[in-house]
Amino acid sequence: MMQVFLQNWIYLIGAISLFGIGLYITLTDENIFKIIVGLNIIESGTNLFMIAIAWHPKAVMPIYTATNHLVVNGKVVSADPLPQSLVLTAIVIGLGTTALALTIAVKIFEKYGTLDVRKIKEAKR
Amino acid sequence: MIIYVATLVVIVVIALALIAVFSKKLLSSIISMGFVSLGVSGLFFFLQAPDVAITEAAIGAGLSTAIFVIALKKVKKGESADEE
Amino acid sequence: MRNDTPELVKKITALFVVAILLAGFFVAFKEMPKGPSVNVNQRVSRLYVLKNVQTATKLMKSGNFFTKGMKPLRSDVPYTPIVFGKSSNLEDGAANVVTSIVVDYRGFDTLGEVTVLFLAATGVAMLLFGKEKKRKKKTEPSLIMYVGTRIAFAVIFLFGIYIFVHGHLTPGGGFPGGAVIASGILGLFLGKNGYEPNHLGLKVFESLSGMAFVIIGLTGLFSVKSFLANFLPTGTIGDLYSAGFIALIYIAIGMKVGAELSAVVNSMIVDTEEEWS
Amino acid sequence: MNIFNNAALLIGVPLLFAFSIPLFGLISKELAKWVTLLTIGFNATFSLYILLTHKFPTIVVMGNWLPPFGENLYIGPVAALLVSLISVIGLLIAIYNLWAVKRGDVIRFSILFLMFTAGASGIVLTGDIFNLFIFMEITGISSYALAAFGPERRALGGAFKFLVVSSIGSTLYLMGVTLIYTQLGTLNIAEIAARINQTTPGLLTFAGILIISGLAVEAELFPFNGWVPDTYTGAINGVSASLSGIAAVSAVYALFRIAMTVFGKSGTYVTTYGKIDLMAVIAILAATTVVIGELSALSQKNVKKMLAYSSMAQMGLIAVAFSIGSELGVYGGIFQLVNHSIAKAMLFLIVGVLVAAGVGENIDDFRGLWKRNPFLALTFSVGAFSMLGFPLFGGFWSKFSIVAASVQRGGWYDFIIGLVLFASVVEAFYYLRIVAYMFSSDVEAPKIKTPMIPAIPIFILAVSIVAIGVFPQIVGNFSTQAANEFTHKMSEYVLNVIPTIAAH
Repeated sequence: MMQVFLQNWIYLIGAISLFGIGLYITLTDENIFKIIVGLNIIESGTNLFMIAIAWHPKAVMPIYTATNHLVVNGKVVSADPLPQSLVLTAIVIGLGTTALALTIAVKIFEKYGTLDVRKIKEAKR
Repeated sequence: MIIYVATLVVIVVIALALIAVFSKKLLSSIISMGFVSLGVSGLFFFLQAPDVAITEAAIGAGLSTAIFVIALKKVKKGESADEE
Repeated sequence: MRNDTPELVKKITALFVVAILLAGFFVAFKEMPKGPSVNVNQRVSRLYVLKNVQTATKLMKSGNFFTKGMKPLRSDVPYTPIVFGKSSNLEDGAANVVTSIVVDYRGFDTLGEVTVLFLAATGVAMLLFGKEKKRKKKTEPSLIMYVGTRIAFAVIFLFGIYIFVHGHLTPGGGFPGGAVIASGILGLFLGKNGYEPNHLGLKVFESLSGMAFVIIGLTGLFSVKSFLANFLPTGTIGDLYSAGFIALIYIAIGMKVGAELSAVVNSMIVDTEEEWS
Repeated sequence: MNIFNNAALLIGVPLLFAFSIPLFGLISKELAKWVTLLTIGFNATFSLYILLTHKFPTIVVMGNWLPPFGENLYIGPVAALLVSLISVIGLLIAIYNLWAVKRGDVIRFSILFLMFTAGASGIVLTGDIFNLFIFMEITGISSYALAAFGPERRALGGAFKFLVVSSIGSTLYLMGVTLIYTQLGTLNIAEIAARINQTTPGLLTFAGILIISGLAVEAELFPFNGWVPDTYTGAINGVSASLSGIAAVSAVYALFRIAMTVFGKSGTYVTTYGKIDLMAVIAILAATTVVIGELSALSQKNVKKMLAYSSMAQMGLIAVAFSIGSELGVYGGIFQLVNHSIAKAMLFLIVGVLVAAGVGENIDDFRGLWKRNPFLALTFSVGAFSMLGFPLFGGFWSKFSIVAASVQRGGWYDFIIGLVLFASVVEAFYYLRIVAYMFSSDVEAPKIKTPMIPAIPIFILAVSIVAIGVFPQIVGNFSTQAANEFTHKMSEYVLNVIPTIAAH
């Protein structure tokens, strides 16, 4: 019983908690670096969610090897490979966004001398 | 059985994310974010996605944390230069 | 959010937004197939796993829609269950199904993804563009560090190449391979103050590997009449020389990603001074 | 199903040259800008060829895998029209950039601008819901970097805000796509559109809300548009022009491709599946956007900020027009989109020329411009008249058909008549104020020379505004076909991509 509940829900709960925590920090925090950390945590949550919907308890990994059979009696038993490939894409895009955001943050620090969003807004131009 | 281990990992990951949120020091926030990525990459192994797990470990946990630390170092250098 | 919003109001608003989202997700999750009821046989990915469009077409016929009149892409291959190391002349010969989706069935996505990384590296370099500052004197890393990172770099570099050359057989591929190589180069930066990679070489390498990807795609367009189409024989599943152009593209991606990420690391590490004149 | 695979060159050629620009840059800085210009020129020529020889509707198969298996591009009347619009405006802004962008890292700026245009065309062309996300990110990442470019430090704050909001938006979009995938197991827009009634209502509603809010970030609709004023004001003028004339076009297209084709029913008035009517939600959000945008624009002293708020309001007006859901409404929306894109790009370019000549950004600085430079004053007035919908200029016809559409629809959609009139009156107030300032002659100041290169795109855009105003059928014919495609999804879009799906 417990096991079935966990199989159904634990990864989804984990993914959504990460998403919520990341969104909360992004919306409330004043420090630019913290905001980027929040974006990264949101990213992780999304990735976990997408992998979780591809999985079922009897899944095998989607790679043909000598002992790993993906198709049994004409039915596919492996984990869904499509969301996995989408997540590969999403991870790399996340890295790109993070690198650009950090660069802008460094430049902001060079020009304003602070990382605090409120102080940046107060400084006119 | 493995689901219980996964549950434990999920709880640890959420705790680390909370540390990343509420920690006052930027460095510890960044490091725990790296560990969140690492934990998530461990969960990908449980979820039968070795490709994604390797990529997340190399890119999400490794390089992205490294870039964070480099950027932080640049900012910290500027801060100490201002104080002088 | 405005500056004058009190801290508490801001936090409560954020909590409210997050709570609404969580409630919405809860509703959606209750209606979503999850855990044991996830069935890959109802999704389009089964066609990618079966690696044979004729059977796929048959499966779709027995399903409920849209098969009438649709021609299989390669009807010359009769479907037999795939046996590792023996089945040959499959529609797509990669043993790693994720790889075959990433590079072949949905290769256009991957081209876009490489472009995103390229644009991010370009943007980072553009924003940090300027004259190089003179470094302050720092403590020089010890000789052991210097020699050690150089030796480690060779090993890491080889490992990265291994990862992306075997992308169609084992977990891994161009992206982690490139990231591994970039982390080796990061080690070189840490090992010596003022380490500089060969900028011209890096730039040329970056351009050529990206162009290689597009040129492979265009070759497909002019030889098989479709952009990014496989124009090489697919071989036997499980062999190193199998899966047609997947290996070629993954090598291009690996080199591209390695070069891009090294460029990002390089432009982040080097201190620059802006000049607008 | 017509297949025209060579149209993949619309994406492939810009990519090839974007990757090779660093090599050209080794030879000379100027060469990089010219390569960008020629590549966008190729795109403009090719897309105009597709539009004018009526090659559409056609699909482009990627990787030799037919649509539900692999990815495809779809070139219908809407896509053909909007890709031509995007690449022509991109071409004109690239000509302007030849003159304007001389300092800083010009080579990388050219790469980012080229991929910005190509990514926007990709959003319009693609037929796959995840591929749309990739192109959103390509456009997004290049526009964050472009918006942060420039010597002024205010650019950075705007770019960072844009980055954060837009990344959260694209994550929400991705979540929505994944939720739909769990039930339908496919990512092809046509297949999802045909099978959308097989999903459960709660999940569909929530996925719809997530996707719409993700796309609304770049389409500048109300709760997600806090980034607009800062980003537009901070960025250099060529970038503001392209954000408003290129990115917004593709974002609105994506928003309504999803809202009408995927979530909508096929019929005269498009309503949506799920528990709440998404089109009504969009109508309310868009109406709020119009009111807020116009009122904020009214109180601005800075011309760029005023144009930014005006741009926001115009996007709201376009979204309202689409959300009426009838053929006439979509006709008006697309027409308005074309007009807005041309006029707003031109206004930003004119401000760019003026700022470079030493005139300030404030409204007071525009006093007596007619004496100082008649060409710029005249073209600015043409753009302003088109924005506020003066007869004989492009904007008149589109606003007219939006009003006609809401009369035709009736019911509570009647408020749109009032909304359009309100918007026109407020716009008249703040645009005519500038025009009046320009023609008032109480200021004596030195004359401004018109630089040759940026005068070309400004002149072309001004002429096209007047041409559309006098001969509305230039755009009108294509808009009619486009409206037909948007409202009759099963007989037009879905069948053109997957002809056999009707057997269901």
